[in-house]
Amino acid sequence: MDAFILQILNGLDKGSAYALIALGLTLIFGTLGVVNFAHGALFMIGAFVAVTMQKVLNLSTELVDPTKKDFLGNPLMVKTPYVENWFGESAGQFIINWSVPLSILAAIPIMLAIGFIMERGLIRHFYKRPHADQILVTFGLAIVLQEIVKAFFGANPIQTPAPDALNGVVNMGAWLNMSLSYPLWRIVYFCFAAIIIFGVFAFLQFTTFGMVVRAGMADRETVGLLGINIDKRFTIMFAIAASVAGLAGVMYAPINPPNYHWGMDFLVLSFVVVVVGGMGSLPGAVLAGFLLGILESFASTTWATTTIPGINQIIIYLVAIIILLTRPRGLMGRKGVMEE
Amino acid sequence: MLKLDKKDTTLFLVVIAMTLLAPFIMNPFPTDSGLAQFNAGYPDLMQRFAIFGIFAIGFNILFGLTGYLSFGHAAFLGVGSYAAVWMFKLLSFNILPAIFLAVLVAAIFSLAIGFVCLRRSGIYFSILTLAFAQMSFAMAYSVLSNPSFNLTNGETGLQVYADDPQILKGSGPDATHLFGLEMRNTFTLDVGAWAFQFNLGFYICAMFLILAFYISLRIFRSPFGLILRAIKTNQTRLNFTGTNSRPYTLAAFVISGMYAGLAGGLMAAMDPLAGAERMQWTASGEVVLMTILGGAGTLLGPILGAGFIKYFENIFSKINDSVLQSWFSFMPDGLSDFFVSIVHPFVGKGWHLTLGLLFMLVVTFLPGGLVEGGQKIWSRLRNKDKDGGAKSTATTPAE
Amino acid sequence: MGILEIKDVNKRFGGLQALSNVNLSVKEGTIHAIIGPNGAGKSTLLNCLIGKLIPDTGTVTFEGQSVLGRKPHEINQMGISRVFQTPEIFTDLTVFENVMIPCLAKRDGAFQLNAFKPVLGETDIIEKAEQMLIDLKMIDKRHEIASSMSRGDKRRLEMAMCLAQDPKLLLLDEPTAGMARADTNNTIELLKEIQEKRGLTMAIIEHDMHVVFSLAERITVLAQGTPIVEDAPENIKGNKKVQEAYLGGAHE
Amino acid sequence: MSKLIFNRRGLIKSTAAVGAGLAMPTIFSRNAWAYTNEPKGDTVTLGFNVPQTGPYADEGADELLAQKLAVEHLNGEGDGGCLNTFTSKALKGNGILGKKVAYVTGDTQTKSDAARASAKSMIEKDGAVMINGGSSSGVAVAVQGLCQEAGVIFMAGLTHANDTTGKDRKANGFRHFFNAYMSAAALAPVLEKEMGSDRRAYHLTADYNWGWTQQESIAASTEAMGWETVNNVLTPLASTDFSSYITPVLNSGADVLVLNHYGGNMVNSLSNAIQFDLLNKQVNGKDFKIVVPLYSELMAAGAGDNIKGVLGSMNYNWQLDNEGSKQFVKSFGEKYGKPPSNSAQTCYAQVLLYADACERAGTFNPCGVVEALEGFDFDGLGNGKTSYRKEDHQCFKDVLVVRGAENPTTAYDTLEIVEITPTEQVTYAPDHPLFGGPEATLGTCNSGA
Repeated sequence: MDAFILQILNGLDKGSAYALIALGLTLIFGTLGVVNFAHGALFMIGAFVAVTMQKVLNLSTELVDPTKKDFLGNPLMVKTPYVENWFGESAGQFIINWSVPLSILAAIPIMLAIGFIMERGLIRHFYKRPHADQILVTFGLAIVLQEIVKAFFGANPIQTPAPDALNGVVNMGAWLNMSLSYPLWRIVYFCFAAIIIFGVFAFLQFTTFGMVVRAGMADRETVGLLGINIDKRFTIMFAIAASVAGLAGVMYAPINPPNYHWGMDFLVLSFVVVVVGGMGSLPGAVLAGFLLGILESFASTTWATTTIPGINQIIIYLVAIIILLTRPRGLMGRKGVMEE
Repeated sequence: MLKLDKKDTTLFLVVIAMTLLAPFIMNPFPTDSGLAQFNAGYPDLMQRFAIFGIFAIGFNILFGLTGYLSFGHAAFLGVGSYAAVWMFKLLSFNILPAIFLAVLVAAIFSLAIGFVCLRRSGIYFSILTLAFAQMSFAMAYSVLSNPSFNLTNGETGLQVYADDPQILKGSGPDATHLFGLEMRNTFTLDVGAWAFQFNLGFYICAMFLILAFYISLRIFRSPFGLILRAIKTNQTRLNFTGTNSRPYTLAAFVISGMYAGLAGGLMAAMDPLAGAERMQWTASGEVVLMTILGGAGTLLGPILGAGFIKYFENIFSKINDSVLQSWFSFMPDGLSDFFVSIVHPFVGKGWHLTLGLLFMLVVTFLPGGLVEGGQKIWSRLRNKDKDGGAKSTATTPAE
Repeated sequence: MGILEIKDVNKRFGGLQALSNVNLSVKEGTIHAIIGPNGAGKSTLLNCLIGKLIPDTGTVTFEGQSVLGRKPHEINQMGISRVFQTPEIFTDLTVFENVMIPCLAKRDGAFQLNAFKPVLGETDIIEKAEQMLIDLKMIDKRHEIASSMSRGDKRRLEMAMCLAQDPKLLLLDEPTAGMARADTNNTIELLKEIQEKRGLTMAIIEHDMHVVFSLAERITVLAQGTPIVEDAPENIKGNKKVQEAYLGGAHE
Repeated sequence: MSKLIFNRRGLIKSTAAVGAGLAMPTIFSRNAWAYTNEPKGDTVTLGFNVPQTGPYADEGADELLAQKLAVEHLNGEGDGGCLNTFTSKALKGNGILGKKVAYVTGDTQTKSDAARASAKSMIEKDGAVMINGGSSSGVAVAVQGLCQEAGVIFMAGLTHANDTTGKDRKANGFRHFFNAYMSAAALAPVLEKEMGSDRRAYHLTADYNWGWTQQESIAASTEAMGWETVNNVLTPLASTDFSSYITPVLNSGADVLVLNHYGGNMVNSLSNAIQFDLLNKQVNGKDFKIVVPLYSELMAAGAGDNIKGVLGSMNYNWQLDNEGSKQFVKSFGEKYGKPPSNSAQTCYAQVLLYADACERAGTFNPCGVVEALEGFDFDGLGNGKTSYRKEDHQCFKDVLVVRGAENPTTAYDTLEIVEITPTEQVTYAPDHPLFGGPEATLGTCNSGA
């Protein structure tokens, strides 16, 4: 029973990441009709905002300490981060320790700006082009983005720990008399994802802006006829989608150390999630994200892998095939979207 | 004789000439010059040009004509390779049975997968093919290489071992061959400062490429090809015109799957090792990119796209700093360092970056791919002589 | 006995009775119009005819054979061609290629793997397609890409594609919807001409009275899913029931 | 006139441009070649085939740095490096056999196909006489097979699977790196000392060839000393999040977790295990422990603080205290500002060994080189006393057991050496069942002639 609940938690946690990426991908597709292969790269850039923040906060003054030696036997350069010099050692260390949550503040404007530049500078020229062209150009962009990150940070994963206060495990089942120790940061991640998802839905549901965008998703031409400048709103929507992916990346960095290849790792998976959910359906994307996350978790249990060897290798794709064959447009897809 | 009209005959002859003369065309720079780095006229790369050309031509029959974007074609190439290597292991190193089985197995595989996937269209079709291919990859990489049932030899790749049965080998050669003529036979011709390599394996691939191109040309010009193009344009109308589009798309899918199998079989014939990663989604994505980059739906585009990407992969990735320094060594020190540092990020380990940038540039400025770029240049050249040359390209969309 | 027989067709969508007891017979060689105000069930009826919907009860037969549950290409192969509200043509192909495809479908059936014969060698198909374009006065446009043509020409092309199949019945779904008056008149002329030349059976679903009265020989008026009158055009004009039905709905 | 000869091999590199000076191009036929890519000019070309893109790009970059350094030292530039400490004194710092050493580089992309393509291009186009480097066993086996066919020497770089010198061993291939069996043999005594002989181990294993062989080796040697293997779960290579594999460990009754993962898989699985606080748990009255049989510096850097206290094994570590190691660390460190990684040392040593073998054999002919390397004993390249076994071309030397340091002072001493396991303890018979048994054979050396 404990194991069962733990796997559900694992699934929700994986699902949160899938759902957040798929949400942004669906927003972009639904509003702009653009297939964005660079979306995984945005997630990766988000994570590297956290890495950069950590590096910036660790910028240091160097002092020679003659009592210690480095690996060549020369006197060691001892580094003291500037923040420790400025704010005192304990406050400085506290700030460095909290670099990941802090980088959320940085990530929002950065990702909005990246999204804005991407849409204005590149994506908008591809609205009327075939999906194949969109795929090629965004795939090219994804490669360029990841190679730039690689040039600066290398190919090796970079550890980006969560604040000490949010590390460690909590026993969620204490009051149920069960032992459900679960990493605190993963719980934080799940809550964070839930907040973002609800935020996006609320934004689309309850604001005029959101209503126009939803109308635009349903029928772009009509909204255009009403004299509403839908293009401008779509630019903003793209920027928002980019920052959703970016924030998902920032918060994911402490779970697995980010590397430059993350974008491609998540790209295929997130497309599967979006399509299983149904192209253009936001609730579908979220639902499929969590569903696939949970199924993936259960497929990796010993019980599953001994019943069907290798099931953990193929579960996502197997589920995708079954769902698409039984439900032609995914779980919650609408007719006529992306079928030409 | 070839049942081609005049224009197509010219095109076909040009392709034949380009293919057969590739050892010269790919080797424009003297061997000892600094620019020899850019020569591509060595057997392995020329074979790859031809093989991936075949792969992309086949993919184009599906994607370029019907518009069905498969993200799983590498799986057919992979099973083709495995089938071929198994023939080497069981029979002998003769490539003919291997290539035959590769095409056959790929056909069966693509018939099964196509039958299921073609129940959906658009991106749903793409994701279904992707899912099948990724499953095949995962199975080949690990599950099907377990010691008790080793079909693929997993990570290492399937290869021929000394203790394999090879029942027809007899005293035949220990390398892939065609009735005794080994694929690795290379004849080098020195002309002045140039060294041109003529490799038997390449010419085998070239013959298949020419054949593949010819078949694709015929398909493009056939009633079948016309209906495939109609499927891309308007499937509703086609169905209300009394045509059942499903068997047409399935036929196109299987044909392109067989092309992929042929490419896979040839890869194994040139180098008898089949690695699982040639089935991965990135490999499927690569052929999509080749086709779009060259010009989807055009006859020459896929070959150009394949050559372009393989060239970058094999030539640009080998340019390292010491090569750069030798290029710029004629400059004063500071200046040469400056140029080296400018070029450095784009070559060697940065070849991906260059490729990504080129994808973006080509698709932004040449929506029809490299072929359109070529047409633009051609028509501009002709317009210098006389006006109105551009019009003719517009009326021949399948060129 | 008509070429197309609709008997006792009923169709419900949830609580809505879209069609109730529809009986209709299209006589061979006539132009039969089905009219009615919005929501009268015209589209539902059409969808039943082309196999897109299956009625809850009743039969639809063409030349004595049921069309229900058949796929579009099967229905077409029975001899029914269809003209759409917005012209459905192969926009990326040339006009000539557009007309060749129905000729091929007519000759080769639903599927034929004709992958190695050059199109240009199919002389019978080429001649037929050329003849069709000459008939419809489009031969000078044969090399144009279909998407670049005017709306009227697209309609004319679609008509050519349908006629190229020598259909026994031509279904027209609001063929003049959204057209300017001049284009509408051209279309009417075109249809009249075809009818005179070929004696083709046509069923037109339309709400533009001008079109209906200039073309149809028989008119069936649908209201709330039921045919209320079937008669010759001159009798329909003065019919009280029809006026009520139209006044009750949106007046055209 | 040209003559068409279907000889066994004709992959040839041009020499001098004889006809270039003439007004009319002269066409002439090639001389017969004694072996593939016989260097005819005043340079000899080595091929460095390392991952430059993909997840192991940094490791490849490190290998490349080491190889460049080796070339410098061979050509008599720089401080001479391990030429000063190498027990064989055949190398003079004037290149190899008097020819200046040049090199070409290629990108394996950590894919066997791409690796073979780039190795082929070095052999066919650039005339490389040996291929060195790489960062995965799949690539190593694939390229080794290619080099055997083409008739050039292959030195394997980072490859840890038993198969490379086991069932897939080839006469033209040599491996300086250690293997899974050696890891297990070196680790087992240390594990027993640190954790006792009554432990229950839970294995997470990367679901491909290398993972399986490593798991097999570790399970065999730990079970031999009394441990019980509770479970072995195969994880897909593409996994990024290992939480669903970690949680069942908690309830399995196991008190040791063995991570048979490498690279990104290892970084993630270890990080996830630490997140679930495994190391602070008590099971069966014992402290829970984690073992990572194969360590590398880059993985340690990627895993950050999570490696503290985690045991594993390595082929080489820069902190190793012998003359060769000190000299190498000094040369490498002064040039590049960081200590070398164990894969860098491997590639460096292999280049020097190859060059030395050529000098001793007096030829670049692969068969001569093979003969010179087989059964060669030496010291002074960083690993201490080392020997290349004749039967399977595996290198035998001390294996290091290391542990993540609790209080590292710099970014480079995050791993500390716990034990230097002597060669004898990790030696096995060449026909050991884990290495293909008695059927495994090197075949005969191929010079391509």
